[in-house]
Amino acid sequence: MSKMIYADNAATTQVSQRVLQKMLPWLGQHYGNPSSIYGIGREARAAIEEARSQVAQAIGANPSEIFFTSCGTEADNWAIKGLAHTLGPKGKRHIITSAIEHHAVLHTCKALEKEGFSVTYLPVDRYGLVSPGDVEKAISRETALVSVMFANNEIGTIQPVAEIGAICRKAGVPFHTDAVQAAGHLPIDVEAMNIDLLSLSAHKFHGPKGIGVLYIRKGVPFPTVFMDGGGQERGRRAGTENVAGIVGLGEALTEALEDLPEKTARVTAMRDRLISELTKLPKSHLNGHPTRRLPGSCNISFEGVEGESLLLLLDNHDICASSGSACTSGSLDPSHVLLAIGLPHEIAHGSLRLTLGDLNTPDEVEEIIRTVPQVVERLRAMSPVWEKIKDE
Amino acid sequence: MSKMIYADNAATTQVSQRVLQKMLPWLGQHYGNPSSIYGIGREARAAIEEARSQVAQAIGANPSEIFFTSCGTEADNWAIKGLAHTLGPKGKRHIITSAIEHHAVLHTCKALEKEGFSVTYLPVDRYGLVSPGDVEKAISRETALVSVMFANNEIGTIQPVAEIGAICRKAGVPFHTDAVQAAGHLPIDVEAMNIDLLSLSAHKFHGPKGIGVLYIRKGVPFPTVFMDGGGQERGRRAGTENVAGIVGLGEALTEALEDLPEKTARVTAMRDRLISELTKLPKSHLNGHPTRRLPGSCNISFEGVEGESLLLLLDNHDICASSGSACTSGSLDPSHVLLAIGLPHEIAHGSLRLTLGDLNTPDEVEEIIRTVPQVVERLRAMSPVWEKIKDE
Amino acid sequence: MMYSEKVLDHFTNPRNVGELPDANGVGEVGNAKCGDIMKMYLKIEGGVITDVRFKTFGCGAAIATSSMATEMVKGKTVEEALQLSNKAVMEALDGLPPVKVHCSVLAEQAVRAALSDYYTRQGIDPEPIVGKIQEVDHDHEGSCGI
Amino acid sequence: MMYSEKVLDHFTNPRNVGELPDANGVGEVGNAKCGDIMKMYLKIEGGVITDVRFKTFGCGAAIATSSMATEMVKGKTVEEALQLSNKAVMEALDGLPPVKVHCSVLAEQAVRAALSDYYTRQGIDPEPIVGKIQEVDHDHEGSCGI
Ligand SMILES: Cc1ncc(COP(=O)(O)O)c(C=O)c1O
Ligand SMILES: Cc1ncc(COP(=O)(O)O)c(C=O)c1O
Repeated sequence: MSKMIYADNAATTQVSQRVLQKMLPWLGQHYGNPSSIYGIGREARAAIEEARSQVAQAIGANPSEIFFTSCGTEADNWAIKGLAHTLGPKGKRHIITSAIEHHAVLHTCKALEKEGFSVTYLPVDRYGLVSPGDVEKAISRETALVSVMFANNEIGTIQPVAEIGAICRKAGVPFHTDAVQAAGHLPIDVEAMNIDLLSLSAHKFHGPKGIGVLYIRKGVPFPTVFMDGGGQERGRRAGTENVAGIVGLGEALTEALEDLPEKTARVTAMRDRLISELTKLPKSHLNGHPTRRLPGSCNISFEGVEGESLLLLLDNHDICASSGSACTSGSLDPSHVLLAIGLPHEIAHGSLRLTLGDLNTPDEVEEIIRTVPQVVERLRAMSPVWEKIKDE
Repeated sequence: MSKMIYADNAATTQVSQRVLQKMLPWLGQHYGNPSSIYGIGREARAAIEEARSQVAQAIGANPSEIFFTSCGTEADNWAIKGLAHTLGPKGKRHIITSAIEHHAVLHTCKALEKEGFSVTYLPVDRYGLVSPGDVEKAISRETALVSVMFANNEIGTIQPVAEIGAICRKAGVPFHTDAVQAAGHLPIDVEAMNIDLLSLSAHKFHGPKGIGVLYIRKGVPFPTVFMDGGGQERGRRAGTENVAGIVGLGEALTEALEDLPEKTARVTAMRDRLISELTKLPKSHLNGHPTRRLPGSCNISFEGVEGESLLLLLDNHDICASSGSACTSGSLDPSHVLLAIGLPHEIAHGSLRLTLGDLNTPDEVEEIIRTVPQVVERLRAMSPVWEKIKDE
Repeated sequence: MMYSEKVLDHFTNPRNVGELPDANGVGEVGNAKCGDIMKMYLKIEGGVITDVRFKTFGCGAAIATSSMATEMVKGKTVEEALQLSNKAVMEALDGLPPVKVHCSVLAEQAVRAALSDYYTRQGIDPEPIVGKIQEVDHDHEGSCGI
Repeated sequence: MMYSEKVLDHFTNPRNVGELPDANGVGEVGNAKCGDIMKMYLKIEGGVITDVRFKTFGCGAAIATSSMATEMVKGKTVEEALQLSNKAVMEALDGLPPVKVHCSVLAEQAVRAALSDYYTRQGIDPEPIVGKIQEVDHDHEGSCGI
């Protein structure tokens, strides 16, 4: 496994050594329940509060505005269902989101549609950008919230979050952003960006899986409780706290933001080389915005090949990557994101997502640049589709 | 901390070494996302499926009936809200539960009451037992589900789960049991006991915090999805899987059930000695059933003292315990469980919960037996309440 | 919920705990149902509190605030003791968790109840001086909110 | 979703991949929108399939089932080839994940489409023999369910 090249950092990341070391005591001798009054309980409570402060500081919030959840998905569910249920009874039964959200947002909105809420799915342009003007036009007196993701997990496009935040603030509509792909990778300031609710998930920035955060600005209508039960998280999110996970999240976010400009520059350079080399292949296209994209995110369609088989062959070369082909997920339709930016189905099926992180090296990038064309050519050679389009 | 005596195993338990060792690779090199197609993704998927089989085997279920959640609380929320939302639209808008459930169940039921569901909170006798006859009488054609806990977290009373299960089966009403305190400590067989849904949580049996399970019998109406999003857990519970937690849960449950009769005998003997010695103190009473109780669970009220101060003094003696006094939780009312079994408020405030586990030793028990009376006497000496009642 | 070092110290080593047989002002406040009863004994000579004791049934904060209150009134004149506020007790303890603030109110009330008893014993109507005290109620059915 | 060793082998080393210039039965099924197109070339001599090739655009299972299907019909009579079922292809591959079963159906259909073409070239109406084949459709707008 030593020579494995991991280029799927948008799917998940490796827990950093520093984070793991900080977590271990809480999986060992320091096992107290944070609600307990005695020593090892109080210690656990203090560790959680330290992590809460770390998160608050990372996004410019107050610790009392940070709530730990079990993942990014839970944060999204809580924010959107919670606000809908708080404001729905007050006649606000309309939600605005975008067509390219993660399923944690889209399927949550679908569930609310079944409850009678109406949802506007804003279109995006061919780069995957939501237009702030569209948000403004969509807002009505019935709008309970706007939820637009910070950056897209498939194509990496970074939304004009601050502009959308300003519009929502002016309209008095709470603004939620799914920052699961952005947190730890892009600077976030909930004040400057007028963000009212924000979701993040530790495993996307070298923290553990199964722990997330919902930031809820003081003063915005509070989302109804999603997880009912004990008094944890000041009575807002029940369940015995995942202490090790929380400690890991706090440390991972802190570590991720250290030297961020340096890391960003390094990762961006690798990404840009990947993009410029791989798009040299005939009939290949970059998906997403050429510059307003996540530092590590590269998504390219290769006409005439299908994504899953591309991934399997890359796996044979010890390269871990992902695709917008739905084959991997079992559905037969390709990614809703690629369709939303206007790709025809057959091209969407042939997309390759390579997402780099700060642990990747230029050598690995060169290896990817050598391997991908071989693999694409091999599949094209056996593709009846390529046979037809290659000379078009 | 070496001499600390941990007697709060109902609050949480230490992760076992064997469990931690099995978890570590999944926090290290084996960090793949289980949805990914390449090697480290497939490995993670296989590890999850192994854990699913472990859980299934432990409770006599099929792996396809096991769904991982972020904690016991989530399992309870999903089971109860989910079934209510599946069956409510079919005219079944009534829920039966008991007065002594954990808040994860009670507050979930309260939330459903706000949505218009009606809830029957069955009373319990002075030992904390629900009467199966009461369940039978409470069932109507509108009943969507019955939820009665397997064993109580405060007083340890074990419910007649199989009898209740049989009644629900006959009536065709789904039966959910919160087995968070029972799993890993009592034999559970969902077939023999006619259990349709069951919640459990790893940190109560030497697994990690922040991971639980909901068992859902094949064929019972499926609870609506609680966590909407990606296709994880066969589309039923979204969110990137907490692989390390899931692996830890499976291993912990397996380990807990190894040599269970031997461990139960050992823990029960320690518990019984604790009970017989501590109830020798004047005006002290055992709470819960004398024999139908969790092996490690001891709950005693000492009149004239208040629980939190008892805990703090015990903490000064390095003994970790818990209490039914609400002071610890910030509310001013004592535990709803102690009130439900008929304790007057002032006596309920003076209850001490000591919950032993298989890591406790007879020496520790003797130390507790030496210390508790000292501490009780010290508090009674300064108690204006004791002054009045001591000679009654 | 976390207690300050000071609270834990006063809880673990409470000052002036016990009874005072020759007390000439005794007050008891709180409610067993709510889990807190404080009884305060004052010995007042020439308008000065020369000795003080307390007994408390209650949580750590209840014991610590009682203890701190006794320290704060000992050696003080009756007029000074009447100025004792729950805020001052809390500050002297380096704060209390929000859910425990009511304990400091109880401690203030216990001192006032004892002073009230002292005035009554002197044949003076305490109410204009001390204000109304919520008497201890061992069987009351009301709420526990203070 | 996990592939068997056999599937991965046939995907990684597909048998009989390519075109067959002298094929006398060629069929293409599937739909680029759905992400799967299979093209099957048969050379049939004296009622026996003496050579076979395929080209596939599709996922791992699509390639593996095509490859397996070519192996299973090679050397067989036309009648035997007509008996090839998707189940047999699946079993030969030690199973497929449930979401990939449609690929084995597609492989079966590809063989039938090629046989259908063979009959047509012989001047025989294929439908009574082969049944109806869903032709390849590069621009269809319908659903991808098979
Ligand atoms: C009976 C019971 N149910 C539910 C829970 C909740 O479990 P968790 O803390 O894992 O959410 C607990 C313990 O906290 C419990 O004792
Ligand atoms: C944009 C986005 N939102 C939400 C999620 C869900 O996060 P989690 O898997 O932690 O629930 C993900 C990743 O899976 C994501 O990329």
